[in-house]
Amino acid sequence: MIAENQAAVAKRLMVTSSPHIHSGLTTARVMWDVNIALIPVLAMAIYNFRFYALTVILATVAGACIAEFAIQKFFFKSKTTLRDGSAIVTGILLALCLPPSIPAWIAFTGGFIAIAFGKQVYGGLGQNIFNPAHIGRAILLASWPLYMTSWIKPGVDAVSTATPLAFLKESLTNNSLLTTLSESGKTIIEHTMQTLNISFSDMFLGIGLAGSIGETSKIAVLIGALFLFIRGHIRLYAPVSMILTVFLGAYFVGNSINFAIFHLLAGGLMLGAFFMVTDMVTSPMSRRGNVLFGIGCGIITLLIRLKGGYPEGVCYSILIMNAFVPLIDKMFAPPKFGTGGNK
Amino acid sequence: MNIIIAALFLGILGLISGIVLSFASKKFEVKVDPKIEQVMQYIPSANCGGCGYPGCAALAEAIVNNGASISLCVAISKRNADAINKIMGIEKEAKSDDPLARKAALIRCQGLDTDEYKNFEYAGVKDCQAAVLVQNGPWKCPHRCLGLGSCVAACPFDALKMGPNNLPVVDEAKCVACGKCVVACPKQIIELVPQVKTVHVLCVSNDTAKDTVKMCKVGCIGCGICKKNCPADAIVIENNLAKINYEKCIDCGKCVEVCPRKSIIKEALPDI
Amino acid sequence: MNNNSNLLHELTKGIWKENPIFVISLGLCPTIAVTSSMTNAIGMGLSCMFVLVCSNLFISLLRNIVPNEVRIPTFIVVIATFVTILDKMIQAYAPALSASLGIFIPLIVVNCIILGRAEAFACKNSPIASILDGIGMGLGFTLALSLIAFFRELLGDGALFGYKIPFFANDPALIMIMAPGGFIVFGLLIALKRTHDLKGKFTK
Amino acid sequence: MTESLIGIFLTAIFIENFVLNQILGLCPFIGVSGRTESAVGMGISVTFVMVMAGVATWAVQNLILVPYSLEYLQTVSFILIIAALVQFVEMVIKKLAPALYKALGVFLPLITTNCAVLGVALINVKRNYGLLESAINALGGGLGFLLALVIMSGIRERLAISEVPVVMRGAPIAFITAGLLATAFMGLSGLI
Amino acid sequence: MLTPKTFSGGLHPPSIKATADKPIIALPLPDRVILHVSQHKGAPAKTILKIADKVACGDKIAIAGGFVSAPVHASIAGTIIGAGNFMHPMGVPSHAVVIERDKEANMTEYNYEDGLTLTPDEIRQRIQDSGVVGLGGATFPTHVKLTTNETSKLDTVILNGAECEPALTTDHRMMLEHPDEIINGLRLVMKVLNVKNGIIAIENNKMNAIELFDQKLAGDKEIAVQPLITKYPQGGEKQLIAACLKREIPSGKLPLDVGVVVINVTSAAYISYGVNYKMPLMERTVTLAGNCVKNPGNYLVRLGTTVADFIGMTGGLKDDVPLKKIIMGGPMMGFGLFDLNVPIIKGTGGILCWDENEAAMPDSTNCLRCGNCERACPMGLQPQLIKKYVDHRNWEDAFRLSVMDCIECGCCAYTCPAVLPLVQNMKLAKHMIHQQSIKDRKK
Repeated sequence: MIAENQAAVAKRLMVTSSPHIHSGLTTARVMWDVNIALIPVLAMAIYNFRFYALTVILATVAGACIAEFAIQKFFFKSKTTLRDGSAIVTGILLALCLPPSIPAWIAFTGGFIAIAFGKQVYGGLGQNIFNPAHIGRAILLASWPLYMTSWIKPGVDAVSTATPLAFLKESLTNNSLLTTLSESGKTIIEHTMQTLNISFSDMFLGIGLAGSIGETSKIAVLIGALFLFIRGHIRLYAPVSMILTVFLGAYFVGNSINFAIFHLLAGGLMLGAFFMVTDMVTSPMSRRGNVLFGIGCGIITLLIRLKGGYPEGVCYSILIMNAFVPLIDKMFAPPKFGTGGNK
Repeated sequence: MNIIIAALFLGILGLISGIVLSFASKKFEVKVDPKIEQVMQYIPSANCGGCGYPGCAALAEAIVNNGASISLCVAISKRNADAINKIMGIEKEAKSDDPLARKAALIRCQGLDTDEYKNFEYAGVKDCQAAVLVQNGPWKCPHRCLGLGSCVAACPFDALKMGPNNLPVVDEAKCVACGKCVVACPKQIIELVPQVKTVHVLCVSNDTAKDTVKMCKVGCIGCGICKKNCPADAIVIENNLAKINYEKCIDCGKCVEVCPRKSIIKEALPDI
Repeated sequence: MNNNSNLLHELTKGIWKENPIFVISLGLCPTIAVTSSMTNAIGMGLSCMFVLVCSNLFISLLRNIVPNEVRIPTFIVVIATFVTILDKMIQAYAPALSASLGIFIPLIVVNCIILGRAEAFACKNSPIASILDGIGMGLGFTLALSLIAFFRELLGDGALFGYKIPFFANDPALIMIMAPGGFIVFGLLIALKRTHDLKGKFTK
Repeated sequence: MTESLIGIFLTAIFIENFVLNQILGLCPFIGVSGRTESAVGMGISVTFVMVMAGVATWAVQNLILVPYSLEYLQTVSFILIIAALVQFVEMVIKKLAPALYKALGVFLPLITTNCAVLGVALINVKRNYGLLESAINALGGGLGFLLALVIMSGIRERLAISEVPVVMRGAPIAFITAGLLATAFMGLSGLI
Repeated sequence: MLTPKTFSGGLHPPSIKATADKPIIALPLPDRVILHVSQHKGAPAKTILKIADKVACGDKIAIAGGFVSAPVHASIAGTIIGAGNFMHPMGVPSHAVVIERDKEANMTEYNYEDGLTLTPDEIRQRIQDSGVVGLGGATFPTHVKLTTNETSKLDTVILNGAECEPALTTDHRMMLEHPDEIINGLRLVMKVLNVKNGIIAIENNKMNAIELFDQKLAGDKEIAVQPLITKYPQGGEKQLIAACLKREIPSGKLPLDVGVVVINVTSAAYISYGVNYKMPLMERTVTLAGNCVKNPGNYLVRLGTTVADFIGMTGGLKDDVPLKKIIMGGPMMGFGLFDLNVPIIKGTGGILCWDENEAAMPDSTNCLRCGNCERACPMGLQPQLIKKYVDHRNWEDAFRLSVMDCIECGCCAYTCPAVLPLVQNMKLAKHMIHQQSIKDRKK
């Protein structure tokens, strides 16, 4: 009996430390799921901005992938992790927060910088402090502010225009306009939306409105986020607290529900909240930490939008809060078993 | 006129500061370790923070109390660094006259990297101790070097490298015999031996001859042939294992020739 | 040992082997703050060299007179004096440079390189050696600053010494002449220096 | 008046952050940001000394140097005042509050050569700030320094246990991170 | 039926309990057994017989080597043919006795005597003599749990029928087939400890067992059946107490400190045999599962039977499915074997023979900081952070993060998308810290 079994085991057995089974959830699967979740946004982007969007997306993804491959291959001489799809996620996310009219070479540089300085200098996936896509965007914005702040209307021909938030910012600083408006009894939001000829439903669906490639259509973002949520890759503490903070903050500051809804639907809030704030690597671990993180992002976003030098603050607010994540994590360590705390 | 005012001002400023400070230093005097003050004399006091400590005084304190190294300081001259080391009693390792005192690490295993002597293929944390925790490591011989490089990682002097057959190799020129690798090895394979000696038994297995033969091609079986042939009577057999008494060993290499298992080797003389 | 080669060593060590910035990381603030253009960088470097040489010489001369307890305040006063002289000189002869370097000229007082060299070298060595050390360190500092400024001005302004360079001047990356660019270029250059030291071993 | 003071205060903390925007005090910023505890101690000490130095240098500048037209002694006298001040504070704390000294005192000597302290004095003079404005600017500057230092220490504690490439470990990654942090803080420019 | 309860943390590994409805089959006696003296937590037992001695079934061959130790009994009648170092399932050769079966020998007979009439001390002595240890896998000698001066603090005895390990079904079958012995064992333990409150905790993926016990214990005032929401690692002592009673055992403390004693259901059954019949622990139920075996199921097998013999007696391995991995224990906490000539010991709950597909694990990547491990950890630890400290050989900080509290349940590694060897890192840290503390004590 023994001999018979020994024959069956002639080939050496595999011995590993426990556990011997795995959930099957891998990094690559998480990243490709994020890529899948981005498809609706990409589709809307290409529908809205046609060739412009396609060029920018291809350029950033190419930049990101080339950076990932080249740095790992020539500098670290390690196995390349292109296949896990994380560079593509970064590339696409960066493209989604760039203006469609941006030259391809700048988009390419952005993708390259995002991966090189946002991720690979720290040792690759999972080690970075800041969201790589937003690092790419922030550096591009500081480097080429002109290209980064010129917007076009959706469609085949590039008619330049202003984004709702940029228009609002301009109106807010225009004192004579403000007096005219208050005399005529029109709110500033009504003025903005009338001038730009958009409605809230346009803003929600992303039709006929200028903005960066991925931020126009909120519904597409929500569909993608829903997919990620169902797959269990994102938790809603941070995004919901960020959105709520912006909404409530705008409501109290503007003292009008339209003002709040406008801020909810304008700009990259949804995209940032569901795809950047939820980035596992650069967000806190604990539930309370995530709520704090989201609130911080919301407050800074609103501050920059209302008082700052830029019309949109989602990108910077997330980067600034990213810097606080190690401290937040330190503050909210999970309660140890036996200390009576609850998770 | 202006110059006089300037000089006067600076003088008065210096005087006031000096008086206040000397008064304060009396009034608020706190005893500190005299050693720290001694060290402070030689430390640059540039307070640049380059050492990672918050200022020169903190470094001095760390040197005296926590055994930090003055080499952390980027601004200090060599002479002052030596002076501080002298205060701390860490002088350059005195060259002992006894050649046996100069030691280096020796890896006492020369197991071959063949599947024949393996129980299984190890996959997991790259650490020897971690491998031991999984079914006592992948090798049939319980004494064999695991080849995962815990000693290499432990060496602060970069004197160990992984060589052929997945065995670490010691660079005797760099080895200072600090003993970190000896502690790091879960199989107790590494020993510090005199650098001048070149004949070593490269096996630590005290299993019986029968077991050892099954598990290794070059393991010592404690047959005693080396002991019989040693002209200096420097070899003893303990627990099925030959051991060289380095004080008696004359490096003749006779045992190397007679060993039937090739467990004893004679290495090339290091350039010292 | 040959005396001449020893002195030569004092002069050259600061340029590469003991470069005050890349090797011993002293005097970081001006390294990043004033390297947005080559002109500023060289101006700053030479200013530092001037103060270094003068203070090294003085401190070396005073080294046997000053009691040990008050040596640091003495050094600071000596350095501050030369910085003030320098400040006035630049204001008089190069007002543009003075304007662009701003408070970083008076801040040379607290530049760790100067106090560090005074303490580590000048107060123990002969005046000649101290002067050579000051020149060497100053040169090393200037070189390091110019190297950083070279990349920053070229990429961030598309120019060198204010002269536009074709191709680079089309769409320069403004961030390079702002604070973040300085940090990043400096970080990369230290990494580069270390790569050289590690002989291309990037990962352990 | 109050509004402008608040403006000076917030600007000094966030927008013209001494480390990230003005690039002052980098040596301690890189040197003491290894652990959060040290960073907090250093930051508080710097803030404390900066406020005192801000007030003292204002007094010297406006009560002595300007009336006797001795402005050229600015650098020398400021650095002497700061050095003496730091030493005095150190001795006082050492005697009166040993616990505080243990927590903060060790950082005090490092502050003498912190260019942020001299920097704040020089900036105050350059901008013709009054006494209150000088103090507020110094307080804001100190808190901004504290903020940058604490953020950096949190990040570096995490980086210390990450797999950062060998050539990047230590100073290089610290500088690049500082650069990225400065980029992030650029978003606050124009605020207020 | 009571409302199901559970604990916080943990996860739901796939339920692969294919053998749950296979009745326990008693296997024939093996020709040879290898009995290790170290089959339990604590000091190894001391052999009292020598080579060539004849032994009857149930004879003591080794006595307890200390207070926290248990005796070892001959599981077959025969002759001792070997003593010395034999490969232990843990991979390290250790002392064992080999018995060759005497085919002529008669079965030992055991007489019934009602254990509940004995005094608590007598019951405890009989448990000690029977060599019963925690059969759920922890193998802590049972009598030690029952020896306490602080009985006043004790208020509850929990029978652990959670059996949360995927793939193992021995406890389940024991509960279905021997409910009376289990209840009797519980009553004996309650009598020893003078406790009036007993709980039989069963996960609700074993509804038939819950219903059976509900029916058997209908109207019983002292013993309750507590259903638990199926979750891993509910069978862990600390998690079980947290689930049943909402009491958390502080770090470094024992169940006793919160007034509870936990006993495995199979152990309870053998306590009943040991006390009522004076029958020592010589056999146990083992689940055989996996794609490579011909007849997966639950088997009653003599201790000391080698894994090879055991598989052979059940019908052997499939010829066409190559074996890739053999696991002794469950898939979450068991350990891989490389040698089939190691014996089944007291703690062996299952033997899993897996093929290539079952054994396959994805490749490791970098940590994503997703936090799955923290959320899954039933002990509230931060596995990802501990792992980073272990990578940097920083044992002090690993200790500061309470790595010593790790119960090695494997939840973190199971759910990690980067497939990091988290549990192995924890084990390494625990080992190194343990060694360090031993060294410090020696100083």
